[in-house]
Amino acid sequence: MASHILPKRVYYTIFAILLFCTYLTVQIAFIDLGAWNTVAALTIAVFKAALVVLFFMHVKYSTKLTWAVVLGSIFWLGILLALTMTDYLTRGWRTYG
Amino acid sequence: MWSGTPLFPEQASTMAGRVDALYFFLLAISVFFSLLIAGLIVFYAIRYRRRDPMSVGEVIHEAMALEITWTVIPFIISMVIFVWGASVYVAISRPPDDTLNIYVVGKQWMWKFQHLDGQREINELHVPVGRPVKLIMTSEDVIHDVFVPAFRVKADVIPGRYTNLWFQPTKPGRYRLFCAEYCGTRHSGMTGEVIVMEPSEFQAWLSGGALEGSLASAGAKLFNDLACNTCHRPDAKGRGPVLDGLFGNTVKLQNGEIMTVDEAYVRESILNPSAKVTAGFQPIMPTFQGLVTEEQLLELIEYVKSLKALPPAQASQTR
Amino acid sequence: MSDTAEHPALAHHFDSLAQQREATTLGMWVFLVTEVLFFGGLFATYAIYRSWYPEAFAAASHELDVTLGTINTVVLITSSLTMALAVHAAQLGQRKLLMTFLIITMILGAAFLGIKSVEYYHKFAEHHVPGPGFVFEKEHIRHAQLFFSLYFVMTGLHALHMIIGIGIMLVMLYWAWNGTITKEYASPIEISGLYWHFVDIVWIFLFPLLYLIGRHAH
Amino acid sequence: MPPRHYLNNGYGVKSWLLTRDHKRIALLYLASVTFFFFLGGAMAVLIRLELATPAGDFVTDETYNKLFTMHGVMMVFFFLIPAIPAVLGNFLVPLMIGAKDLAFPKLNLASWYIYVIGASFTTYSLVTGGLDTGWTFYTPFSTVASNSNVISAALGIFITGFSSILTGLNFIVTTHRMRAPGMTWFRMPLFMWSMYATSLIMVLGTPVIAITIILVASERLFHFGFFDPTLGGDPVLFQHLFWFYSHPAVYIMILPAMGVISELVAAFCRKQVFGYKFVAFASIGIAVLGFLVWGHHMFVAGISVYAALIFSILSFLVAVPSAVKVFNWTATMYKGSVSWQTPMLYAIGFIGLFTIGGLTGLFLAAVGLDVHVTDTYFIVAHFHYIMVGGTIMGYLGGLHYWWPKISGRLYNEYLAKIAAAIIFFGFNLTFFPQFILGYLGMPRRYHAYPPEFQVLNVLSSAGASILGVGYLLPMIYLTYSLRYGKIAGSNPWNAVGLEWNTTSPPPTENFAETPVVTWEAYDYSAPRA
Ligand code: HEA
Ligand code: HEA
Ligand code: HEC
Ligand code: CUA
Ligand SMILES: [Cu+2]
Repeated sequence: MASHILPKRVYYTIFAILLFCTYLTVQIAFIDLGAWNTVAALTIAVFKAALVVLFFMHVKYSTKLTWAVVLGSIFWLGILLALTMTDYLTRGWRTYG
Repeated sequence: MWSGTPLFPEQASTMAGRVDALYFFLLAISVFFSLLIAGLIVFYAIRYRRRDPMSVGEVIHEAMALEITWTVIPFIISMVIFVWGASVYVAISRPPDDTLNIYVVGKQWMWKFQHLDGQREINELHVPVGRPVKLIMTSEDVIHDVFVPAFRVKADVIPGRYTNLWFQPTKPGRYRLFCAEYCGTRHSGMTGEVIVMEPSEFQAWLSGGALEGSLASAGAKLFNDLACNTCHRPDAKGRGPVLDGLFGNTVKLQNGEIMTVDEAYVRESILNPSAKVTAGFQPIMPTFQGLVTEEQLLELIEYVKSLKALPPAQASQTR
Repeated sequence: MSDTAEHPALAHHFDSLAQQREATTLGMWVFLVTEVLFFGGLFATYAIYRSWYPEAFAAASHELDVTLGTINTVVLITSSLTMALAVHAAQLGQRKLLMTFLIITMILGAAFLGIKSVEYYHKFAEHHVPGPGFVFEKEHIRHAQLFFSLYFVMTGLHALHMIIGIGIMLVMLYWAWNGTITKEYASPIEISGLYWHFVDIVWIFLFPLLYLIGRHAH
Repeated sequence: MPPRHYLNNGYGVKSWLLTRDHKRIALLYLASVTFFFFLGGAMAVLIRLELATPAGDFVTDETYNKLFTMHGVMMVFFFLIPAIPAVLGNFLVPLMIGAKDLAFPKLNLASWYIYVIGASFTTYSLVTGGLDTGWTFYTPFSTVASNSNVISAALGIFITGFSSILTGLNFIVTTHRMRAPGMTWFRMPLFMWSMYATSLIMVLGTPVIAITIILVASERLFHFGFFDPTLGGDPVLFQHLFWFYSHPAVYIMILPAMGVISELVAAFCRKQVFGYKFVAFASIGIAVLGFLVWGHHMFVAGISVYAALIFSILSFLVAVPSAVKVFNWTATMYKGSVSWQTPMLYAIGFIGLFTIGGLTGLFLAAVGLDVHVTDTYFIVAHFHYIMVGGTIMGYLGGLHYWWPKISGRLYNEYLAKIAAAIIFFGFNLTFFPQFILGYLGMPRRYHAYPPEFQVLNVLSSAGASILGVGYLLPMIYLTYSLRYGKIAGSNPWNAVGLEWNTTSPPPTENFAETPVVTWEAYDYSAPRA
């Protein structure tokens, strides 16, 4: 399997989007959106990370196995965060029953 | 009284029977499956033992029905165990409303118990029979764990916060108390006894040694000594909020959150006042971290609690 | 078996360069999975304490310098671009260009570390390093320490990864220079690129999570 | 013996210490894990000596705490986790799929060196004062209270973790990329599936323990706050992070043994494993579900009631694939041609003891019951039944089965059977009484205990000495066979599997030419020479 060679244009476009997103993150942080500030910051970060993974790291053009590895790592990170949080978020709850 | 070699622990609380019933259920399941597997293995090993050194086994293709059966049956059995175990656990974690509360402070390597009436005990805990008892516990250093095998209950005692443990003794007697969470050199020496008494004896015991007065009155004295009363005055003229009637109610915080005032909240307010600032007040209260011990904290909390019942007029007298 | 069977870079236990390339690429990806979970432990810790002490985290975050943080983000993203271009050059067998881009990437990486050390220096000077000497003028002094503990460990480990990355770049530069890297054998550059981009991604998350908490409040 | 094989391909220290041959690296690991097994075992002997009497009279409490800590640390991190993967796995993975070597031979050698460096660090801390935190390193004890060598010991574990990660990475890539032509996923031996599942856990879990150790070390060293309650930190968070790795790690310890058992049952019943695909998927299922249950170690540790219930139900789910495996092994014996040679005795021992250990796991997963038995000897008995009764049986079974392949020689079958019987008996005598002790309420990590527990403890100590003798025997006759054993020939058991299609011991490049696989796994219907 020969590697997939992208035209340079793609890299420059992605770079421009990443810079714009950085600008956006900083701007949004100074507007009061309440809890949504965090959501917005994380959404943009996820978007940026996805661009890097897909284009700079060529995952968009890679084998299924590479996709599986990438998604697997996100899934396991999710397990770690989600199950830990089930404890912390419910500690304050009353026990009924 | 501890003689011979017991094979089964004494049952001395309302929870013991429930835990044991689940235990015997699981024991039955385990014996069944262990005998089944061991029996089959031994039987096959003998019945089909290799007689001719070149013989091979018979080809048997996998049977879907069989696979599904032995997936689903263990699954169902385990769900039954889960539900049963969960119901026992919920009962263990949810104390009834009318408990006799006792404070516990663990430290390397001893247990300190404080009754509301002021009795303090070390490594011994006296409780009346037939009454639900709730231990409100914290630690001065590392994690410990209160374990009374005869009651089938156990809970970690964690520095920096309060955890609860409740039980209702059913039989007078002396029961072993262990520290069940490894806590350093003398972990195995951090043991004691729970002494369950008839209620009348317990009352007698309680009044026997009460020299220092109740926890709440000790707290009242501290409240003066630490000059809390300069800011928290019952007449709402101090710089801090009125604490009377506070416990058990909700307060509104500066950031809009609504909190229920419980032991943990009061503790936090004293140790780290700026973390949860009451709406309408300046965060001027100094921290008392390092100035009060865990035991003194408990006294202060008990004092704040006691302010609940008193109408304002009387409250000013007690100060 | 392919025509590359006698290539000098082919290890004895592989049949072809293609097999070798796929193996090393997969190896790098699996390694990156371990990195995700490594930083994942930190992010979990961060998530818990931030949800417990939002105000303290906001107050402590205000002590960080957004301008420097933003500049650093841009520096790092640019280095990711030059890294991607380096890989591109390697794939086309453009040796000079490859070396140029590797050098630019390293310079940008070093610039990032330089700015980071300036920030660290400020924190030392202001006694914002957790421990007995910790000073924090506003409220929440205890919980602010949790924030700064996380700040130093997260950015510190990230910086460590950058340093390792620059080390890898040096090796790559040497290999590009002595002709080990060819059009057929570009995979060392490719997998170094994967590593470098990963480090960039970590920063993409660290930047808003550490520098931009509750900025609107002041 | 074949004229040319991996053992006579170069002599001298250098040919071993710089080798990239997976088979030689496997032997390097064999030597090192055996060393740590006996070191850990020696500490177990001292523990059992102390517990023979209720009073703490044999060693001081401080020493006792160091003994069980180092016993746990060595047995878990330096013996059981590397044992099967790094010894048998390293030796067999390339052989079983028809490859010349692992995908990254240099990395493989590096991971042995990393292991040795890590283990030396921890051993160093043992010699210079010891470690007394328990193998679980709970905070805040480990960060503020203990004054033993926490940092150097933890650093050793941190380093060894990388060895584990690299081994896992190597196996994953090898399984994906190095299979011989025709060796499809479902033609792989089940041992390969279990190695693959184990590697997944190594790669996904180990980094979290690594970062946790860094947090503990920086809290201890620099007073950075992470778990410290006086800064508002949560000591329980440490337990979450620790068990996120350490629960899956128990499956790192059992899955490889399960893989060995599948091989043994097939080879000594001369029959395909019943329900091949179910057993294969059960391995993956255990690896994945194993990541969802860590909270069951924390039922009384102050986690929320709801979290406890969730972790409890998930723990029951992970038991189901284990049950599937046990039933399939049993069914394999049905109408097999069952041989009673030593490896099969170990396999039978494994199935029985693993079942008991696993079923007692259900007691612990039942939250309401765990409250009573957690942190008592019931737990100690549970995990020794699985780890000693299960994994070590599997390990010894595998070692005997592949010994002729590894060494080219046969061991003394008669002695081997006696040793297996002694181990089985000694084991049960050691650990069965501990279940009773646990339910009675004897807490673990106790240096002295109330007198009413003595009789059961004496039984346990007696069992341990029998067990110790049982473990020394294989050491002796296996070593003896290296020189004096009968020549084995390439396939002494008449088993199938690619590893038996090459000479014993195999040549350095494993196969004279790359095999092409056209048959299913465990195909005994058409025996090949
Ligand atoms: C190799 C090691 C290993 C393995 C495989 C397991 C397997 C299991 N373990 Fe164990 N465990 C440990 C090693 C291991 N454990 C260790 C070391 C500790 C203590 C750590 C410490 O604190 O120091 C521990 C502690 C531990 C606890 C915490 C106890 C406590 O501290 O309070 C719990 C709680 O749920 C638990 C549960 C289980 C379960 C449900 C399984 C399951 O995977 C078992 C599945 C197997 C079977 C169920 C048997 C086969 C099935 C049948 C024969 C069919 C019948 C089945 C059904 C009806 C379902 N284990
Ligand atoms: C793979 C893991 C593994 C293995 C194989 C073993 C093997 C054994 N273990 Fe261990 N054990 C653990 C893992 C393991 N253990 C863990 C994780 C803990 C928890 C630690 C903690 O709480 O932090 C523990 C704790 C533990 C305790 C509880 C201590 C306590 O809580 O106070 C006990 C007590 O009986 C015990 C006993 C034994 C015995 C008798 C063996 C026997 O099987 C050992 C048999 C081997 C030998 C006997 C060696 C043979 C060698 C010789 C005979 C030479 C002798 C040489 C000299 C004496 C110089 N172990
Ligand atoms: C300098 C004045 C001052 C002193 C001294 C002081 N407090 Fe306070 N306290 C306050 C103020 C102001 C608040 C409300 C703002 C806040 O929550 O921080 C408060 C809040 C509280 C609360 C929470 C009440 C609520 O409605 O949420 C408790 C409980 C409390 N204090 C107890 C104490 C105790 C016990 C002491 C002595 C050990 C003490 N305080 C000493 C000023 C003080
Ligand atoms: Cu206190 Cu153990
Ligand atoms: Cu577990």
